[in-house]
Amino acid sequence: MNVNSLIFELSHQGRAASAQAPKPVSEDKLGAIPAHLRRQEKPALPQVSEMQVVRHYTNLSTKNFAIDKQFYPLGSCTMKYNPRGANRAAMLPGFLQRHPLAPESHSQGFLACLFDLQEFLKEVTGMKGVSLTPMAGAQGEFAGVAMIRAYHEARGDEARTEILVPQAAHGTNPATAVMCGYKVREVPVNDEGDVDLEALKAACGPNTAGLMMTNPSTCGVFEREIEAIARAVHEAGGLLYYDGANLNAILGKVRPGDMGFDVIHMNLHKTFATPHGGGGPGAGPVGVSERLLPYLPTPMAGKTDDGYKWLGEETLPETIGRLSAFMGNAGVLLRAYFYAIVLGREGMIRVGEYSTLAANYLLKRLQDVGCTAAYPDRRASHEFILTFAKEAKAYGVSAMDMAKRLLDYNQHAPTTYFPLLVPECFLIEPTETEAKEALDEFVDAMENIMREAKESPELLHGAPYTQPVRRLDDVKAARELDLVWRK
Amino acid sequence: MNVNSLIFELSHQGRAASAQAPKPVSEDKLGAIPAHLRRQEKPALPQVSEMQVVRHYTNLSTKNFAIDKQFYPLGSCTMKYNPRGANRAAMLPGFLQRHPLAPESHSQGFLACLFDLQEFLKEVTGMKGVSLTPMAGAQGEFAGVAMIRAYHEARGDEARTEILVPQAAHGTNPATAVMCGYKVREVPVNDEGDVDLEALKAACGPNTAGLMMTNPSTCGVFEREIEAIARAVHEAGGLLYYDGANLNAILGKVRPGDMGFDVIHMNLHKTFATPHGGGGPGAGPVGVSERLLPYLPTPMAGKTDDGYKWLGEETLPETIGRLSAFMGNAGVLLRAYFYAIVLGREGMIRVGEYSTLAANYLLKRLQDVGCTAAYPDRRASHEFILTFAKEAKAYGVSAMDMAKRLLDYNQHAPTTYFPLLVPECFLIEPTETEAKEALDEFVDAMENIMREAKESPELLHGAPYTQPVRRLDDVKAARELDLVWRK
Amino acid sequence: MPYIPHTSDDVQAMLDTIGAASIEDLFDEIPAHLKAGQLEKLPDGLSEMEATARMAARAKQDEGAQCFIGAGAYEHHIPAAVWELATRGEFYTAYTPYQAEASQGTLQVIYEYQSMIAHLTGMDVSNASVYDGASGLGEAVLMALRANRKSKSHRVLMPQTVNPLYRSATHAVVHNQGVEIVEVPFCSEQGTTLLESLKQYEGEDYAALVIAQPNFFGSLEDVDALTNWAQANGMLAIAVVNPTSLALLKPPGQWGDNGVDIVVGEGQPLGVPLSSGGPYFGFMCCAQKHVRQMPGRIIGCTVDLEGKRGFTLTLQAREQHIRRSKATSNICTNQGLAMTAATIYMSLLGPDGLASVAGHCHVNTQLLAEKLCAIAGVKKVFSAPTFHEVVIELPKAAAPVLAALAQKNILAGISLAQDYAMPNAILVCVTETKTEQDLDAYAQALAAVLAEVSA
Amino acid sequence: MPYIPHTSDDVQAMLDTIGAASIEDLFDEIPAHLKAGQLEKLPDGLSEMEATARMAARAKQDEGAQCFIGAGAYEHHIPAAVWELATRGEFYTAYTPYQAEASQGTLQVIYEYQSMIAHLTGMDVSNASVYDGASGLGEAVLMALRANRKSKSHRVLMPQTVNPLYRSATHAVVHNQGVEIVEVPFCSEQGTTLLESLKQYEGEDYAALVIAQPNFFGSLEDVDALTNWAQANGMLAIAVVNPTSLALLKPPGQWGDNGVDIVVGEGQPLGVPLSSGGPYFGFMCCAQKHVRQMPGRIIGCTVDLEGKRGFTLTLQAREQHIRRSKATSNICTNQGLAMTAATIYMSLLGPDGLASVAGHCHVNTQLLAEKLCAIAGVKKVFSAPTFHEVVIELPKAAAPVLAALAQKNILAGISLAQDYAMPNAILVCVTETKTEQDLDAYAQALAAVLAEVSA
Ligand SMILES: Cc1ncc(COP(=O)(O)O)c(C=O)c1O
Ligand SMILES: Cc1ncc(COP(=O)(O)O)c(C=O)c1O
Repeated sequence: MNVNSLIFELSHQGRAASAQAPKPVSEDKLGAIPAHLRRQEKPALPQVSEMQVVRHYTNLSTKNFAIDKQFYPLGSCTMKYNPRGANRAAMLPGFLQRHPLAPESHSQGFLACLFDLQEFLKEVTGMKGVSLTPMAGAQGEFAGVAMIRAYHEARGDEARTEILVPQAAHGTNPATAVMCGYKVREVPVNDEGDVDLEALKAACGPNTAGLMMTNPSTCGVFEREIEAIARAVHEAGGLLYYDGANLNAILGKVRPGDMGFDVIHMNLHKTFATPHGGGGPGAGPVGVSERLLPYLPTPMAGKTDDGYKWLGEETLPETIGRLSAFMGNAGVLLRAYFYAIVLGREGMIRVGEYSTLAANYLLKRLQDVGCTAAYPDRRASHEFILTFAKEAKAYGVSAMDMAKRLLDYNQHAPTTYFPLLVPECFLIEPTETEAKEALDEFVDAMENIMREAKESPELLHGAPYTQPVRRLDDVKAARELDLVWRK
Repeated sequence: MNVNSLIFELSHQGRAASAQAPKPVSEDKLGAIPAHLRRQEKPALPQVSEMQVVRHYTNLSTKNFAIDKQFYPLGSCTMKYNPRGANRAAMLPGFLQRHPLAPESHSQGFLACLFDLQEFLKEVTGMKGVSLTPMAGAQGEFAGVAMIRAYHEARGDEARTEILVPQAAHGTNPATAVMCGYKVREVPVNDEGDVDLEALKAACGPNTAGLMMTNPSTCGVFEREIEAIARAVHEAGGLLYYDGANLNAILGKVRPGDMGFDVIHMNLHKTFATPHGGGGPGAGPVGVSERLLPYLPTPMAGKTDDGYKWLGEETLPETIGRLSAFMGNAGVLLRAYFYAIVLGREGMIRVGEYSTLAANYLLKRLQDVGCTAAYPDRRASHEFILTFAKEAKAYGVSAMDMAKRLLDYNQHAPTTYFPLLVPECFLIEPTETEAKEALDEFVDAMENIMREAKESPELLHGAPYTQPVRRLDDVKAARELDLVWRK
Repeated sequence: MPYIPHTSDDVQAMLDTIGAASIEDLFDEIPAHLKAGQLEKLPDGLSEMEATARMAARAKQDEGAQCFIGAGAYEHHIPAAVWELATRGEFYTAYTPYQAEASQGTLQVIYEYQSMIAHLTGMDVSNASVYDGASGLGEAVLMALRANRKSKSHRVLMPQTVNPLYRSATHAVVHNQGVEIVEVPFCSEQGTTLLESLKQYEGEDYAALVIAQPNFFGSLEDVDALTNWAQANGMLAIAVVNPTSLALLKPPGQWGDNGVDIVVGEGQPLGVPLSSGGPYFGFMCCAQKHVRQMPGRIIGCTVDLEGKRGFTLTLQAREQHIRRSKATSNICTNQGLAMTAATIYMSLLGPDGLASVAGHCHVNTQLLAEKLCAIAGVKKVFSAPTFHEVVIELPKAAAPVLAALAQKNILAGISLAQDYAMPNAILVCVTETKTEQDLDAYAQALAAVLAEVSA
Repeated sequence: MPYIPHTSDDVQAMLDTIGAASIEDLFDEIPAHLKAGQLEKLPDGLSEMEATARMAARAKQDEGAQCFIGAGAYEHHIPAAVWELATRGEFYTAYTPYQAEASQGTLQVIYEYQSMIAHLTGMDVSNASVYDGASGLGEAVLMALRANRKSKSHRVLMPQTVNPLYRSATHAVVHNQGVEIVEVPFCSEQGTTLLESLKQYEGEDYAALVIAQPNFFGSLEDVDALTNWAQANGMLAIAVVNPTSLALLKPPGQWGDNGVDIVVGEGQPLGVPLSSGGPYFGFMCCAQKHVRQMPGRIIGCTVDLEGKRGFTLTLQAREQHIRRSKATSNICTNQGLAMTAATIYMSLLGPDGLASVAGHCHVNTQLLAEKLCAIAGVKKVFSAPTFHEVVIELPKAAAPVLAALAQKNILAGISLAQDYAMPNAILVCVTETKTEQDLDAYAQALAAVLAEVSA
């Protein structure tokens, strides 16, 4: 079996993993289905043996980098260790087999976990209520901004048509605002990575529905003027949205609720150590201050004297509603719950501390080997930005070249070209679960690459050399679209 | 983290995967243990974080070939697909958590599986009784020969001090005979791969306790004179032992019981598709004819009107006893049971058929590309032997060189230099679970290697080139023993 | 310190390098009065053993019932290989494949997934998944508004035979953009959406018609007619389908004369456990001409520097990280792992395996319906043929009957009292996991309960 | 055809290549009258779904009891990472690492395992595992006979405080070679083996003395004295130890003045589930001077062609595949995967973690003993300190009491009636998995049962 084959290329007419299917059903038993509604040709799914499937996907998996194999310092992604214990707990038959619409009598164990998780997240964020249903950060953002909208609408405050977003914001922020029917107005960020307060004040007004921001920001620094920002937005009648993608940095140290945020989402697949799964699933619970409580998305878990209950539209008539068919990514929530109870109070506080320690250490060491910090006068939060603008100019190597070369050193590349306002940048987030040696090895690799950039830039242009493929032609991919295998 | 480190080299004083241990116990609570019985220095186990462990062993695993990744045609080892369903079933909490000494009231589910498996194995081998306790093929052999000994002893037949073993036998056969207190006498094998019948007859006599053999033999061919052999041994008063390592070849086609064998072992980790786990665990159940029933090793599973029971020494006073503390490799037996019930009657018959088809096809194709069969006039059983004596002489490349070179083609090497009587040999067993394409790819690799052997033998001497290490220095390993890492 | 590797020596060395006296110093940019207190309400940490024991005890509480509920989530046999492979660290702990060269595993899986789903639905292209079927329908509605150049409308037609949970999620997703969902009534005899009931909308501007097959009642709609009607009236046709059923039913790519424009559905039946509702994944396909309006990630096949085949994210100019406020959606993280599992599932089942799963579901449902209707006063509500769900009317109010059956560990279906004002009706589902004994046990229990429960 | 990939086209093509008309033809060397019939007694095959359902139902039957049985198999917390890693296909489905270059993963794991076990036991070297602790003791006895050049004896001293199951397996393994196991009585007050009781054997030729720590009763032997006595009397000392206990107890490599010669034990407590008795693994270590007498596989560190570190099977001239009838043992397949799990377990626990597991086991056992002894008529039988097992005497015959407790889903220990003629005594074990509530529940249940059961 060629390790580079597509599963379709292994397919042979009539082959099957036959232990997996029940015996065929004879045509006459399907007579109730009218002929014109029946399928005429078999779908071109692969026809392969069970071992071929196992071998194919095992071999494919080996073509991935993963936290289980490599340091993976993707900024803003919080690639920390995903405890295997959380996986085992969430995969217990009692959880896996539970139908989402099972009656409450058969849901007490599950509801208890959700309820406890809601309480845990409230305390750790300082918010007054939490709903767990959003299925990812972006859906959490949607829920949050939808609640802001519902709030203004409930007050008949119809003039508020604009959401402010700092320049450095993650793309989901403006995209979300638009999905909620808002216009987006960008607010500049100053040279120190902070929001330009004067510009913000100027932007605030009767149209302002709210401001979406992270803190620490995607510039990797803590927004020191957060209180002034909150004041400006609140005074203008807007609400403050906290994008919790960077919550890891401040977990246990400052709480979004205490900073004045009205609504937040958390990326449990970042801060609460649930796995990214090659692109999901995640979970993006939302937390709100008092005034947004009525709008939380349903269903939520409630507790009464005779057990746990679902809270739906009956209890929350002003809810923004249901964001998916059921209750969000339950399996992810269970993993996050496991993580929460293992860490507990002290563990939560340690997350912020040690992720910040790691980032500041790594930044210092990288500066020592010649890398340029975007904000050299600032503390790093749990992440920080390097800029290779100098190297790009001097040697003609881009941040992308350096990123690709890192792969050859068995190091996953940091986030590149984000935030957009810093040229040729790396956003680097080591997390609290990497040992000092792992950070040091990354520094060694970067030191080598900095030398290579100078001495043999063409080496970097050609990188990577050690991966299953060399650098890929993205332009061809987009121009000559090939999205589906066909015979 | 260096992917080539030992786990010890990642260790740092004071580091720990602390979610895994309960809180430390204070010294005063350990006061009941006298000081002179206490350990003074901590054992030098690694002190590493949980992620370091996960990453280390994940990365290590990638340095293995495995059926889940490659064609693995190790002769006599039956490297077939190991159904993942068997793993899941055997790992069900109810099975994993059951203590081996749990009372029968809490063992009915487990005992039912064992009982059914015993019955299944009886039918498929044609034997009258089966005990599941032996933990591997070699322990099955031990049990079998110990039963032969018990039988002779029970009859007062004390002169029988010798076990006959064909020259081509697996090393465990003579080693087992010795462990059971017997002398070993080798019987020659003729040019066609059959036991030399005349030599056997000459060897049989009043000292003969029994003959151990496989059929098909380790020469990869069916022993055609099996009935004559059985007659010769039986007439001399000896018993016939069947080494079931090659049972896969004849599953459903001929039964050892019908061929006249008195006692057999089965390698469930071969024929019944349980995984080899990098060297075990296995399971080597023994089956016996009527006259050896009293000697079967305990415990066995029995069935009565009020449920399943353990059968121990009380029921089987003449048993050869207990070969391990408990009931053998229960988890392996459960996997084999799963395999048995999925295959059922027709599936069992297909195993012999399709493994034989694959072997004969592969042999033919390899002959067509210039490989030399050791027994060209014979049908292959589920395996067959190639000899590279010609190539060794002509080009100075050994079977070992060719084996190492195969690794570079992402093909696991066949068994080499076994059986010892065929020079420069490969023993090749493709099994019934490999697709025709996999066999064809192996042929392609061998065709290339045959050409390389001729054109650039030095290439083969240096192989492999693509593995985590180049060819290893075995002599140094044995001369400068380094078996334990020390700081 | 669970999961944190730093020894006190490490910490000291790191602080020395930074030039900070303590970890606390690293937070000196945070206004002191903002700093969090001791989080008193949080519990002490547990060991893995303790946390596992607690969760195992809770999982056990919910265990043991026979489930005949469907309504958007379906119990199917999941081959063991599916999750043993999907939870391999390399799939489980990788991020979104932004570094293509170091993510060929995930990328090829997605490309294979896109291909399988496109073949199953009979459509040209697929994305790499959306959150779930319901939110996927919301995305499909927004996409239809963008894609339907002929229509200026912000209105979409939605039959009431579409799963109420889907309708409600769709509303939540789309209404902030001023999109209006107009509900189309169904035929109370057949349980399907009739062409007649659509007549009233002809001549008006609607961007799309949603068509569910099978619909929420399990009934089969006349999809060809509905699709043709929509397209003839300037609307796009959005199909909502059950993927298992597609092994037997006509794929939406072939509905009507031209096939539908967009297909969405819940991917859960393809190897994803019920798991209390998630993680599942929504699949989404469309005709080639609409591909640039598709939300979410899409993987394309390309070549590397040396001409070797490889896979990469493509058409990223639709996505939020490039296009920001002009993106087709805000979706970023999707449901990658569940989609990976589905890809493995579809490979293991193949076309014939999936067809026999679908066949058994259908046959078992018919069989249960027969057995139930043999009980006095119990009958089928609708006349249209169904796939693997059916609406059954009881001679008494459904709620107490369902509760009584739940007491016997039979989750017998869901009540249609609230969503359809049919207090005596239940929606029942049977898949290939049930044996005839299971069906008999259900029927017997229902008969017993009906005899007991007072109406 | 489950697990068989061949289509009818494949079969035809393969037969054509071979030049055979049918598969049956390939069996033409087998005498026709020997051919098997239709195996009528075998059942029809099941699908994975059906087989899984059957086994799940059976597993469920045996579930749910609280287990206080030890006696050679111990319930411990097993970190989830252990088996998620060990069952990765690359470990799970590899063969014995005969092709070293393609097996560095397994080989390095074994080298690390050997190192860890050697450190834990304080010995020079370790092999790569034997079947289990009990059969390992048999192998150790045979090894001692080979290794003890000073002794010509075929006799070995075996205290009765050694687990009776181990004694019985040892007998089965060694007696065919004419080895005699001489049993040494124990002190009925302390529950240990006293030097005095050994005096009688002085001056006679025995090859070895077996020393179990803790012994079967959970009691701690005076291992220094016993080791010195054995070696002073020309015997090798064979230690049988519990690996968990070694985090707290003196390692056998330090017993007496010179340490023992051979150590064996059951590796199950190191991350291997109870699993009805297997697969477990036996560990086996020895002093350097005896290494060539060791049975089983041994891995050595070496270098490759380029000087790079690598691992390989070594000292193979001891093994059956090379040495055949002159091998140190017939062992071939061992317990590789369980040993792999143990290696991961030891890495996760580390020296401190293992010590706290051992500490909790000890403390919990003391605590339970106290609680039980607070019940009228219940008392400890032996006075010696124990590790994590203890012998408790009941005021009534043990068997019916145990049965009554089992009815309440408490597996309260095992009876010593048969092996030690102590009908009222039970051997009880508590590990770190039990909470104080669990212990209280046991004590209450026992009190209740004693009040009920007639003596
Ligand atoms: C700052 C920020 N906000 C929002 C998101 C979106 O979260 P998700 O991918 O879970 O939708 C991300 C994720 O990358 C992020 O980094
Ligand atoms: C012919 C033969 N006999 C016996 C054995 C020994 O079996 P095991 O390794 O399970 O002890 C083998 C295993 O390789 C074998 O091939």
